[in-house]
Amino acid sequence: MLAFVLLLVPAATGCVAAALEWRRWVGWLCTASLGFVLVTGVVLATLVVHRPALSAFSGVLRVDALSAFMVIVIGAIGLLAVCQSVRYLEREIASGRTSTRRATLYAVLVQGFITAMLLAVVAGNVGVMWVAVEATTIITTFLVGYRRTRGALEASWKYVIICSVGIALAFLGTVLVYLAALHAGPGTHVSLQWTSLMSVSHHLDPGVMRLALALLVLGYGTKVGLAPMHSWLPDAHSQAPAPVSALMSGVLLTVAFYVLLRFKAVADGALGVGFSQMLFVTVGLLSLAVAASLLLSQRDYKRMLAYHSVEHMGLIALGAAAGTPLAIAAVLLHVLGHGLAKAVLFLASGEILLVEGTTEIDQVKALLARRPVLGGIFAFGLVALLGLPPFSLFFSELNMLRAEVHVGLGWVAAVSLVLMAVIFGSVMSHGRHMLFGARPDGELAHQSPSIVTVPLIGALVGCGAIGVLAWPLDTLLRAAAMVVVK
Amino acid sequence: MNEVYVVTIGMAGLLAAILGGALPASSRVVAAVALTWVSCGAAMAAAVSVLSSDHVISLSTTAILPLTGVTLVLNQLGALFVITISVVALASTLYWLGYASHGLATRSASSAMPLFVTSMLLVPFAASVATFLVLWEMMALASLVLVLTDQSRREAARSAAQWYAVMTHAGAAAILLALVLLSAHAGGQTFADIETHARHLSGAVRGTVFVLALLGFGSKAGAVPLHVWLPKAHAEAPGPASALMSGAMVNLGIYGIILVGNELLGGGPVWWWILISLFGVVSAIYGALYAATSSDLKRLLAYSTTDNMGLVLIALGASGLFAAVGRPTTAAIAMVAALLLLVNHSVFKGALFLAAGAVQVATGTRDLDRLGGLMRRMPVTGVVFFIGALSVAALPPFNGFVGEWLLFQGLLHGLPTTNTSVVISVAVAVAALALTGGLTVAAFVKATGIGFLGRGRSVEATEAHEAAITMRLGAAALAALCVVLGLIPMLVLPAIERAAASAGRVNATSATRGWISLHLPGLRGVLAPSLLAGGLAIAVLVVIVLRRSTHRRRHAWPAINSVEPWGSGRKLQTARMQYTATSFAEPLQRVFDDVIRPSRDLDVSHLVESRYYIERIAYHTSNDDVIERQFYRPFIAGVRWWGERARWLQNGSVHRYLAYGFVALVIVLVVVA
Amino acid sequence: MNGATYSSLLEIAAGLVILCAFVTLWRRSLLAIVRALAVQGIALGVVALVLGLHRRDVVLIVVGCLVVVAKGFAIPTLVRRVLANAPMSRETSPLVNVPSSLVGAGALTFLAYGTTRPVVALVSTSAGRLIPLGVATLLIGFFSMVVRRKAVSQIVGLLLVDNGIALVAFLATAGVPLLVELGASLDVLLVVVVLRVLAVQLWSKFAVLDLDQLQELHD
Amino acid sequence: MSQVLVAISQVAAVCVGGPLLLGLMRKVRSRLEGRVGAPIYQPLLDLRKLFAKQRMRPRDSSWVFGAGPVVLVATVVAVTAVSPLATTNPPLGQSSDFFAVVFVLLLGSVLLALSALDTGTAFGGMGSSRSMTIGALCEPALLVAILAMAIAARTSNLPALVRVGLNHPTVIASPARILALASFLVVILAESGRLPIDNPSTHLELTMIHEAMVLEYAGADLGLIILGESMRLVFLLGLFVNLLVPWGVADRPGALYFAVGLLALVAKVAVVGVTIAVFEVFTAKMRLFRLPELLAGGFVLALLGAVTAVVAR
Repeated sequence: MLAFVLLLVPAATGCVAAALEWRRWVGWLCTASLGFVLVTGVVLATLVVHRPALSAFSGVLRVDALSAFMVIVIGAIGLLAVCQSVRYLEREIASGRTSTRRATLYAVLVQGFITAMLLAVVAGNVGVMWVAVEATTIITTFLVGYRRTRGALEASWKYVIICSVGIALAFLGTVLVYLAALHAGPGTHVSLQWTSLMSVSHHLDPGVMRLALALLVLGYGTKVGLAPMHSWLPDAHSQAPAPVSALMSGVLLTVAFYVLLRFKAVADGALGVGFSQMLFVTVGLLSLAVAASLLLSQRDYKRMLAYHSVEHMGLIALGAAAGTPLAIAAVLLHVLGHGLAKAVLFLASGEILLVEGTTEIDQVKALLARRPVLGGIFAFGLVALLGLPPFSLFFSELNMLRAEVHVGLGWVAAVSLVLMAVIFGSVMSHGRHMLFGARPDGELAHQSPSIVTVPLIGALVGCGAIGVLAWPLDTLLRAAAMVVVK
Repeated sequence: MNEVYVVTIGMAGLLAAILGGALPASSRVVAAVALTWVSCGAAMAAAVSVLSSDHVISLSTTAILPLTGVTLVLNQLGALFVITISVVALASTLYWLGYASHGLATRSASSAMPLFVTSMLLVPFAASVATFLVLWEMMALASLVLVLTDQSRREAARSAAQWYAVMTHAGAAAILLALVLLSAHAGGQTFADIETHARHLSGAVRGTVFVLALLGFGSKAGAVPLHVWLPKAHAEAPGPASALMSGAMVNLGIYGIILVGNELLGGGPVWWWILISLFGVVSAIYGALYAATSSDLKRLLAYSTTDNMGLVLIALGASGLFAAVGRPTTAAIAMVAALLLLVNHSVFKGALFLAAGAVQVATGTRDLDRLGGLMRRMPVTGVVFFIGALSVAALPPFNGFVGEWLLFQGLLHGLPTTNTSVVISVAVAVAALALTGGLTVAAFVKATGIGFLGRGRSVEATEAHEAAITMRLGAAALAALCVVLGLIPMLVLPAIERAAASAGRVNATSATRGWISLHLPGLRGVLAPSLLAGGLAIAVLVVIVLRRSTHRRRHAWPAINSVEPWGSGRKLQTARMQYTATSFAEPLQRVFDDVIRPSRDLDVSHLVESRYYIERIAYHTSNDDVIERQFYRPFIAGVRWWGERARWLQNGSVHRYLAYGFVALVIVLVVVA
Repeated sequence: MNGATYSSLLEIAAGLVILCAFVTLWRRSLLAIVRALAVQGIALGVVALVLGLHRRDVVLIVVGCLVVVAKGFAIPTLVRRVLANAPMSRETSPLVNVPSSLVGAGALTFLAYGTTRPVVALVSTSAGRLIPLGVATLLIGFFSMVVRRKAVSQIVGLLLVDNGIALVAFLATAGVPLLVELGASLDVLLVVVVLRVLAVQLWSKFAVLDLDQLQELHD
Repeated sequence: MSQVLVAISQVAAVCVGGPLLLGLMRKVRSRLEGRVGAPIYQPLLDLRKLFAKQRMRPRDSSWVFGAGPVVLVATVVAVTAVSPLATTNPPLGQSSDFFAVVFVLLLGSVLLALSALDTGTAFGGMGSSRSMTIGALCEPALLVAILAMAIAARTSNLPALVRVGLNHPTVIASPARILALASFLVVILAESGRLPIDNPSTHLELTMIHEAMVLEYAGADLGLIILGESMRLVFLLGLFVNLLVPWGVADRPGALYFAVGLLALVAKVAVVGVTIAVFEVFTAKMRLFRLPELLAGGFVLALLGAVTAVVAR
């Protein structure tokens, strides 16, 4: 029941926001609903971490440790993004770029977006998961195009076209899984329930499952941003309003990956780990290579962050390829760490765009000297994203690599390290151009408003804290990993 | 008791970093320094207790670091490094108190400095893969922040930081892969697990791990050709930070090689050690050559670090080589020599960088061609540099000499062997040692002579003022240690022998004997540094007395007369007529022209009226790093080229994007079905 | 309904689906393409109806009726309204010319037959043998999205993909559970709405007709 | 006590012998050039005169300028006291290490080079630069030569090296030792500024090496430098001859043996000195930039020596 309430609250908040005109307190109401999501996530996690999954509506909604973890991820990053939306909308309204009506639309859409993502992670039925993921595509299309500039419309066109095709392929994959389950043998109760798929996974037809998994990886991979279907990502992430980019990059990608993880568990039962390993290694390395190549001469810092997402999705794909409990736990830690760091960076870059008026790397100079706090946040965010301690991405990367070597994917680890070094070099060089340098004479150091800086610093501290302290996440991560690893 | 030490180190360091970042400018440096000292003190106490007993300090918990937990163990080898690092850190942070007012009191610097020191202190404690890598990366990150101190004013600092960051990251990636390979095959990620399993690994895996570790740690130690970041970063970092980097951080590169090669893998075949020696030989000669021809004071010191680490690598390689061919005694001597060289290097290079930092603060430049005459303007700093220079040139009675002597003895006594590869490597090593020695002497005569003696070559140099008292104290403490260790190396030798014994399979605890003189049991080699110095001192006294006594009291003129030097008949002698660092190095540069390949540029502009009259001649010569120019730059250009080409992938056409998906789908269908 | 009638009706309807896919590649007039899409939607609904009648599955019959309404009338009408708002009438110069496209589509059909063998083998009913047609429709739809320049053509291509998958779903599993089916159909409908809105806005605000003009965002 | 006497008498012998050797070599040269030349003891008289004169120092120099000559002489004195010149059992003979001796002498050279730079003149810098270049190139040859000799004796202890020659004459005749000593000789000539490396009597700017360094010295300081340089030459030649023909060196305690050893040393050094002087008459100074070739030759000789030493065992 809690899972239903979890869905109900953001949905209801969205309805309330729709009924009311946009006002500041509506924004805070939306923030509060995300706070509720986060708290509920934590409660759910404590409820299911050592106990069997909760389910509601005859299994349509089902919460196990993995779902609970994803709810926490959505709650944490959603809270950050929604609270920054308040400032974003106020600035937009103040500058006349948007009206209160459209602001209301924005608030409603964001709540709908959150609800759809929550539905995707608490759904017990893979078909419902698919519907929810597709729903996120539709909702975010409007959010990507929210600014209604030519670029924003272009980005949303590409986004919706490419993702719809991808998600359609994922639907075909789901159909094939269903087909395989129908023929899994007499006496089995057939449904698209994930648990029932898992229970028959050893009897699924391997030929069909191979096809199905490949289509699912390709299809959901589109939403995850895995190469070769990543191409919508830099456009959409760079054109969307910063809080939306933060949500998309920080959570949406990994929600889709969550669905893939579930399917991988089913397919591994039918095929053994070899096939999924091959698939995930291929897309993972391809994503890393694409991200490394395109980061080298990147000119736009928001696109840089977007390609960075492609890189990290590639990394978690490689981690999933390893597939050991340690690897999956590390993948999940990476999901959270990457989400926080990427959200912080997108929100910070939104602020930079606001004050500098450009997204060109070349046009932004000496941020550390001119805007010490904002520049510092951006710098630390990059440090976190590049996988340096004390931020949690370092530990998740380390453990993913360990797991990869452990299962005999040493060469994959080596290649990914090389590509990561290339990425490190190029991001370092872009960051150098943006952050370092002298303040022009006569210009004073600007202070960014604390409504922006405090939550972002808080998120960075959180990202560092989950990197340093094992408690309390460790147990949850291991429990969640055991859900999809047998 | 164990926990107390470790927790104190960590907590004091963390608190120092937090206070350094949080307190107002007036008090943050003092607080950070005080707490860093607490950290250093605890580390030294822990190290001493480990070295004076057979116990190790260990602490492990799963409450910190997700998915892995922390394992800290301090053995004798680590303890030696901890002590060395603490000493350099104590002196450097004392120095920092005075240096802070010169732009090193910012929040980021005050926070990064304690963090840097603490993470360095803890690296030798690390006893699991995750712990080690975390501390390693923290160390790199903190030092990177320190290199960036001057970023807003100097493009060179930014560029240095980038080189440093990228090279360090690449090195860390190699280390990570090496350690992860080991841990994956050993089943556990603590070093104890690895140690027990590593012996049963296949030769190929062991070799891969070793080479990766050598590359990764070698880059940190500044081994050629992975050294390019070092002359940039060490030169650009502010005084105390560069002293810490050169005096303490590079040690950890060597520590890593010993850790993986000797401790975790437990030694290996001959080719490993020949590879190390080769690295060492190339680094030593290359570093010495560039030190001899460099005209930037801190760059010179940095290249000299490469050179010294080369010697250490030669010694390490020799030790492993001798152990591999079954000569444990000489192996032990070589290992002791390696560690002694390392300890000595920390002390004198720390002193030199602190002195150089003081010069930079006083004159605002590091360019030797603009310095001069500082011995009179900055007497304490001058003497510190002088002592440091003689130490690094391995001249008795200073500490550098003892290490080189020990290395020479080790090589000499390892030579009579039938193994051809050993003979060749040792002969090459001695030749490199010798060539390096000569070049280092030339380099430091240049640095001292041009930088501190003669007349000031710029206004800044002639108006320089001696550094603050804490800066002088910090630098002088290390210089004094140079002398003490030069006279009584036995102060540290027992500790070094214990460390060497714990590092290798060799029993090094009796490699050297004696208090006044240094015996090598089983070998005919004795050195009595303090007697040597005593004799020298007596001789100096005698000569001075002799010189005094010849001056007859009945003369009306004073014993010594200060005059204008002879100027070939010219009346006026200006400071510009002096030899510069560039001209000093010119003959050497000419000799090694083929290696250094300096770029020379002669620019003659004639008077407009007549071609026969020359208006001005400009001569530029620059000896930027030939390896950087010939290998790194083309490589970077290649990567850049690829980056430009790759933009084609994402040209904005939605058709192309869909085609990626379509082709992928077709491939999937064909391959999978 | 006896077996022979059932099979032939099914084959005719499925054949019509793929035929319409070919027609969309063959015709240049956008109006004709949309009309082909409508016919395809009806044929798809007929497939569901026939299957439902054969199996006496009321849910499936209802779904079939819904499909006829939605894919045969509602969605094509929506697409046609794009054409009414923006002056694009012909797919003048596709990236791959029409004859080559048709040859390509033929090759894709062969590919579909080749790659769906495990699925066909598993289903082993008369309906199952028609699954490759669904996959072929999907591939042709995807292909036309890659090579067609007009926004409407891309929408149609996307709907072809969707129809192909729906055909596979009906033939292989007699439809996924109703909840999922409804959700999926609603999503498709919404995607079309979204695309329509975007296409109209692109034209009315920025005069974008050809998708080639959408190259502002690139690296 | 006797050890102290040994030390003092060795130092005294070198101290007096240095200037005398200079005088002898000049005399030989003069005679061969058909001049009478100054008496052999003339350098001693010169020294006496210099010590009585006032010392001068350039205006901007520091304490290093004054320290240079002192350390130069002190280093030679220190190593002379402990080296096996007249006896194989010098004081502290156990720790009289070849390697250490070389580095102590190097300390003197370095201090001299530094004091040359301290003058703040172009000449000082020029001499210092050139002498350090030569020094840097000499050192490899020297160290490898030591290595070659030490391999055979299994030690780098100087008395032991000399003694090994006494006890096993074949060691001396071994190619290793001969090659190493040849290399050593080249180094001695280079280090002490003799022809063909440097012309000790030139004052032409372009060719000066050593003289350029000491241009600013006067009085007692100049005296110390001349004394120190000559002592170093004698010391190095003394080592050289004892390694080449050790016979005559006192191998057992006793004043008589020591006296004989001392005499033998004087004789041997004189012979070598005369030979060098004769050689110098017929030799021209090499160009500075051809010196590396000569020194590289010395290095190769030493390396060959080291390799043969290993192979021979």
